[in-house]
Amino acid sequence: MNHAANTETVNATENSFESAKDPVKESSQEITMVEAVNLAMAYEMRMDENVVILGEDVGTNGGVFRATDGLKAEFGLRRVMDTPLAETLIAGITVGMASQGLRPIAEIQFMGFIFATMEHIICHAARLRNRTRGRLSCPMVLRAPFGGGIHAPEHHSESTEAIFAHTAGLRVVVPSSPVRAYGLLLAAIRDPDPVIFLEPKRIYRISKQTIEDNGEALPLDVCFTLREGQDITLISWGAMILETLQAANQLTESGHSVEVIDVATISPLDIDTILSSVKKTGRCVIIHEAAKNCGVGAEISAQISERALLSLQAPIKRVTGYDTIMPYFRNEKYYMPSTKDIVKAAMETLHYE
Amino acid sequence: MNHAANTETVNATENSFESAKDPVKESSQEITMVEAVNLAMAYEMRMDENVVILGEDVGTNGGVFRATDGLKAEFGLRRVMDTPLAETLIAGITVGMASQGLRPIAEIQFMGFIFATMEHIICHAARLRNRTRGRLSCPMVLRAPFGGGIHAPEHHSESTEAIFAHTAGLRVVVPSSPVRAYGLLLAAIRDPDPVIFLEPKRIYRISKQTIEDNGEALPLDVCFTLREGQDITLISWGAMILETLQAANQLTESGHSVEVIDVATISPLDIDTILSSVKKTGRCVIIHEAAKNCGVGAEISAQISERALLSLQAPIKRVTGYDTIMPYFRNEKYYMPSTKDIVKAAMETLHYE
Amino acid sequence: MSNEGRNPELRAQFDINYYQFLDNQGTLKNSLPTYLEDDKLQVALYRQMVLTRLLDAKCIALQRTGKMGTYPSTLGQEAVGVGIGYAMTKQDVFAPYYRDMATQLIRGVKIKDILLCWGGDERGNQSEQTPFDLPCCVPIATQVTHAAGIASAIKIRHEKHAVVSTLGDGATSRGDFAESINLAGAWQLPLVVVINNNQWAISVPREVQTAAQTLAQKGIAGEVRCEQVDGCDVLAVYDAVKRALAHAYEGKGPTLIEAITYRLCDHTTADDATRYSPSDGLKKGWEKEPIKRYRSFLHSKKLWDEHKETALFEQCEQQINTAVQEYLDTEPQPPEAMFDYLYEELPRSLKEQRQQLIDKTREAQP
Amino acid sequence: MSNEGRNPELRAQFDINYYQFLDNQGTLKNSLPTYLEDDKLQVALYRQMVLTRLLDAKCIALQRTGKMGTYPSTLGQEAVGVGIGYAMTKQDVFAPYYRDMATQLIRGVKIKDILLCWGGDERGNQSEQTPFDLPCCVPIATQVTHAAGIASAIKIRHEKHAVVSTLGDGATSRGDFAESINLAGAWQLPLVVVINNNQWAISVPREVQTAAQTLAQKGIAGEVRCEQVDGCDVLAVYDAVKRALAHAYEGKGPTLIEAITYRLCDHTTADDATRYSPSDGLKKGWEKEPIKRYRSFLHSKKLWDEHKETALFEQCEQQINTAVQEYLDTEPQPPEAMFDYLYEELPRSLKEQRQQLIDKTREAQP
Ligand SMILES: Cc1ncc(C[n+]2csc(CCOP(=O)(O)OP(=O)(O)O)c2C)c(N)n1
Ligand SMILES: Cc1ncc(C[n+]2csc(CCOP(=O)(O)OP(=O)(O)O)c2C)c(N)n1
Ligand SMILES: [Mg+2]
Ligand SMILES: [Mg+2]
Repeated sequence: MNHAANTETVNATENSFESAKDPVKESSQEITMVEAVNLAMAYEMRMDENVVILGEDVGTNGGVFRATDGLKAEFGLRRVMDTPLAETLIAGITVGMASQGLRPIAEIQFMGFIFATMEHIICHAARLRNRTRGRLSCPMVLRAPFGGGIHAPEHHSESTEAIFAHTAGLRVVVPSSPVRAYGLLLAAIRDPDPVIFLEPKRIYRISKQTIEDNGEALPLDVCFTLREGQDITLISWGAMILETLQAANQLTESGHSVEVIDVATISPLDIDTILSSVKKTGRCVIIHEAAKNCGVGAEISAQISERALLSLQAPIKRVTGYDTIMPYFRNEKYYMPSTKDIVKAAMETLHYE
Repeated sequence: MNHAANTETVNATENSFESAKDPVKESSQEITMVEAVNLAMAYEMRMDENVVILGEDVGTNGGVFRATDGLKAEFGLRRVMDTPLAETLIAGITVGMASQGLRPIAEIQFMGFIFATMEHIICHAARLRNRTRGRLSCPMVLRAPFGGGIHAPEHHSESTEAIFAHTAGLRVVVPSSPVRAYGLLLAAIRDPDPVIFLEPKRIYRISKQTIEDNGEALPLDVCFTLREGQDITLISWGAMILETLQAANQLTESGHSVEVIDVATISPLDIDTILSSVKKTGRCVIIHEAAKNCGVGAEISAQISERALLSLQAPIKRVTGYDTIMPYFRNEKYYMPSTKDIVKAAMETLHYE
Repeated sequence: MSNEGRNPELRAQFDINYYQFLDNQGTLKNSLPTYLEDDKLQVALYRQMVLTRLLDAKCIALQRTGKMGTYPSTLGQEAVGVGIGYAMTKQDVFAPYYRDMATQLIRGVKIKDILLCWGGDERGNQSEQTPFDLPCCVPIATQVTHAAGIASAIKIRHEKHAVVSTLGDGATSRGDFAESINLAGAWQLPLVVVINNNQWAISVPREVQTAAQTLAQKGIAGEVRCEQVDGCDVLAVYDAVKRALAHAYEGKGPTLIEAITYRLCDHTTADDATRYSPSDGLKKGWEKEPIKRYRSFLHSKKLWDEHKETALFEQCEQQINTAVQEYLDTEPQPPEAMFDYLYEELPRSLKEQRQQLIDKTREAQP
Repeated sequence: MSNEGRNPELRAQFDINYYQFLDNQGTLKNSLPTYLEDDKLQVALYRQMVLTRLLDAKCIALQRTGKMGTYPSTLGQEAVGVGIGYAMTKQDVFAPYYRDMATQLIRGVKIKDILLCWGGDERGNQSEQTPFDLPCCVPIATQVTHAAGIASAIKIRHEKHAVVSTLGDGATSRGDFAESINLAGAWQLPLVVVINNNQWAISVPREVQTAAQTLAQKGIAGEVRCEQVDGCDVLAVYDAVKRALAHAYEGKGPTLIEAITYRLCDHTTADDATRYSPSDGLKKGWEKEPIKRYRSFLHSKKLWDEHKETALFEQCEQQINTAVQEYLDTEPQPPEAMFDYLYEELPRSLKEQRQQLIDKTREAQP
């Protein structure tokens, strides 16, 4: 048998673990969300030699969305690893690495291929600390681009954040802008517990923001209030923040004062921020792309009505994907909630008496 | 190479596919829930030669809970198949079998081991009909014992029905008594679409009911109103129906008129039955063993407050498992919702003004 | 510390063999079995490979001009798909992956349907011509497990046909594949699994994917008959699959075939292989490609000439253009079609959502 | 239709070897390498096997009397666990499955902790003595993937130790195992995987699990060095793991070892093997069991006698009884402990639930 085998992947010593470069001080730059993801990983890899990256096509190819572009060249084969094509494996070795104090960032190429990771994520990543009463822990990040609207083939458009949100021991984090992608991903990497970091790929390149590459993380476990208002609260996350803000603009134009909350950390949920907003406005629409039934919107809605029933001046509405399978792309637009849908739901809520 | 290999599993011809016996007419009998599960499968295997069973230890051993006891002896190796130890495989071959018109019933030994099936269930079982515009379909049942409270080792106590409920294209069905286990399982086997059939193992043998083995199915997609009442609606499913009914008794004793709904089909949800009950009572407690965050209780709560906000005389309460990992068995009792918890929540709801 | 002086007992031994008839130049290296000395068959295989290649080029063009979605080219791998397609009978069942348009065409799937599928329309999978075949499968390697299930169904029903499933080299790393191979051996399933080893899984080269010298040897894990074949030699592929199917029909169990090819294209139209693939690999790949060598072979046998070639090209172009027009003329499904095949009968709770969608789209149209 | 006349090229060849020193009677079949001619080691291995067996019996007794939960016995398989435990260094990392109490004891896990674990208390996994080892793993075969990850971490950090992981025969059917073996080969990981082939996966016999003649050959799929060893011969197991570890330390990559044993017990205390297991298998199993033959060997070498045996038994009983008492005296964790290791810091949203639980249990206590 040939035991020499392929050793390309982790054997090389050039650009190896020890030779991490000094942080390059880059000043502020206008970048897209996917570039922000890249920047955050590069920053933290320079700062912490325990940070490593693994996944399918993350090496020379730089990831199918280029999120890891240039990282193999800078950090070498030992820290940026193309794995064999096996998602269960990726999740499982990530857990193993994290158990020994590395801070691995695994990429699942599309969220539609994340299901094979679930046993390792639910049974192990989420439980290692608890199972060992704190002796071991699992400081890993599982990144995956998610969501529809990019005319992709089947299985490339899933939004199943609710499945992970239902699992205790995990964090589920979704950025909605380049700035939040940078800050939240840094926080996720540094977080001592496992984080499922879902990147809304529809807005990967839709706009740019100025980012100071200074390694400043944003807080996890809190919602971001993107806009303050008095009449109604719109709650969303990820790519749908785009349509939600558009809807807020239209509503403002027609004279309503709109508060917009980006949930950001889907689980554990910062219900306090949501509650104080809804207690103020008394009206609320929750917007997400995922299917409605047992989606995260249901939890938010349930908590609001449990805890602020008397403040509600109208029933909470959810504007979501249908409880169907995302259609092949020719009809996918019919599945996605639109700005119009949000405006309509908000108007009904505003006019409810 | 040795290609003779093991052929025990599906090669034998004695008791083979063709030699299915005539239905044995058995009259009514007092049986447990796990016996009812067995009876339903045996009935349908006699009636429909397309029904086959597969899983780990389902053959000679009759399943670790004896749900398939005697079936290999009666129907032979070709129809009662011990698979290799691989849940992904079990789910995937079940999909393949179903695509060709068999009606396979796969057993996952414990729900804690169901995660490896999820890619096949979510990406294929739930989508085969949709993907082929009805050319192929997936009439399969995935059975799994679920829930805690039996002093089992780690991973033997999961309740993650919400994950499946979030997936369009599936049915998620949970019986709560021998009679409903018999009738609902028959319906699940006959259903032309995939059914996740979750069996609350804590009540597998807790009580007996008289069952007429007449092949009469109960309807899917509807809730069962177990008790009618005017003051409050208790909504639950599976093993927690036990505590829910106990709570209902106590509440009745203290003079309240209690309606109890067994959801039974968790998805798609029969919201109509729930709504008309809550519109009548104006008060409602939802009880489930699974973690609260993004559990099925959230969806029920959200839908009630969306559709019957003005009927609510008190906030909906959820009595659920905590958002933690089910503790190892020494402390599992602290995790499980108790009759007392339900009574307390109901009393608070009843006295809310 | 070695095993020196331990004197072990030999418990098992395994060989991996490689099969080829035609070399890169189209010269016969090994004489053909008589059943392959069939002029009609030999020409048919050629015609089908050419049709595949021309359709492939058209698909890429459609994608580039915004008339189709992401598409995975079969360039350089036509011999695998065509060899499999011709070796199978109508009764056999095919469980493809996404790079299997060549075989699907032979199975009877219409060109229009293939275009619909990559054009983002589920109706492309509705093909009545292939009532039992699976549609093309995107989640890597899962189709092999379905194929094992279908083969089990055949065995349970005492039927005599077999199942063929395909996958890529990268896909052999997935547990689904290993679990299915193990089951196929354990249950002696009538299953033929063909690996299209095109040397790449998107950007990951075959050598990074696994240390195994051959992918065929992955069959040993499940005691499954396994062999390598030149995947650019359509006769060798056809013969290997025929032999494997005969084996399966006789109840002797499964076969794993590694067909060695080279991906002469980007992974899909969404990929740019120049980012990761050194061009000398591509050059060597072109030297082995299946159509040129096979044309030489047919020329040498006087079964083909320039004239026939021109006629064939014209005929294919016409067939393809007609189908493309049909495809472009196909109206999209109504929006509510997303509800109509979710369940045999739409559950009550979803009727409201369906109606909302209809109302909403009707509103939008003035 | 056969491959007759096809004249294939041989591309690869593989052997599976079987290693054994002691036969069923404890007679040396092959001479020992010098490093194994170590009286102290030889006796230590025996003592540890006996301790394991006595503790195992005690665990079953505790379960039967309602003082512990479901427990998976190691009866008949002590040589595997003890051989592995002694072959490993402190720096190596162990990723066990659930039937690995024997190795865990040698690694430093306290008897009390093992009892706590099977007694339904997470603190059994807290063992400071094994800071990097994984706790026992219930979801079949997943530990092998974690082990591959740990081995990757070692390699990434240029460290020199290795990882040992174990699994059962049934577990070799799971994709996790195959995927990990493939990675181990591809990345040349310092990983030793030991299959405890005890012939049963609950009620499913080894032959129904796979058609593979040997389980060792599953390593070929990933080009991983692989061999069989008599798992009832503690010296052979020890030697095989030692050789594999040396191979790993030298950077030469992974090894898969199939240790052949027989499960002389029910699957767990929740199982009844008489339902499915013919008793002649058990009888043959007892003929091979590891302790008796090894005692004969030590007797023949004058390293052991009745006297020592009695003393050892007494010593073990005492050690075990002390630990059992400690276990029984351990107060349960407070209810709210279920919140205390979920995250490094409890998220705000969970503090309320934690407090509710505290209030509720306080209420319940008058
Ligand atoms: C489960 C899963 N993971 C990832 C992907 C994304 N993906 C699509 S094709 C591909 C590479 C497949 O390579 P190979 O198996 O060699 O087949 P090829 O495309 O080369 O024919 C990947 C990673 C997928 N479709 N499914
Ligand atoms: C993923 C998963 N599926 C099923 C089970 C239930 N189960 C526990 S042990 C076992 C059999 C394991 O057999 P084997 O791998 O041979 O190990 P052994 O117990 O014989 O040592 C099964 C099916 C499990 N623990 N995990
Ligand atoms: Mg490939
Ligand atoms: Mg075993």
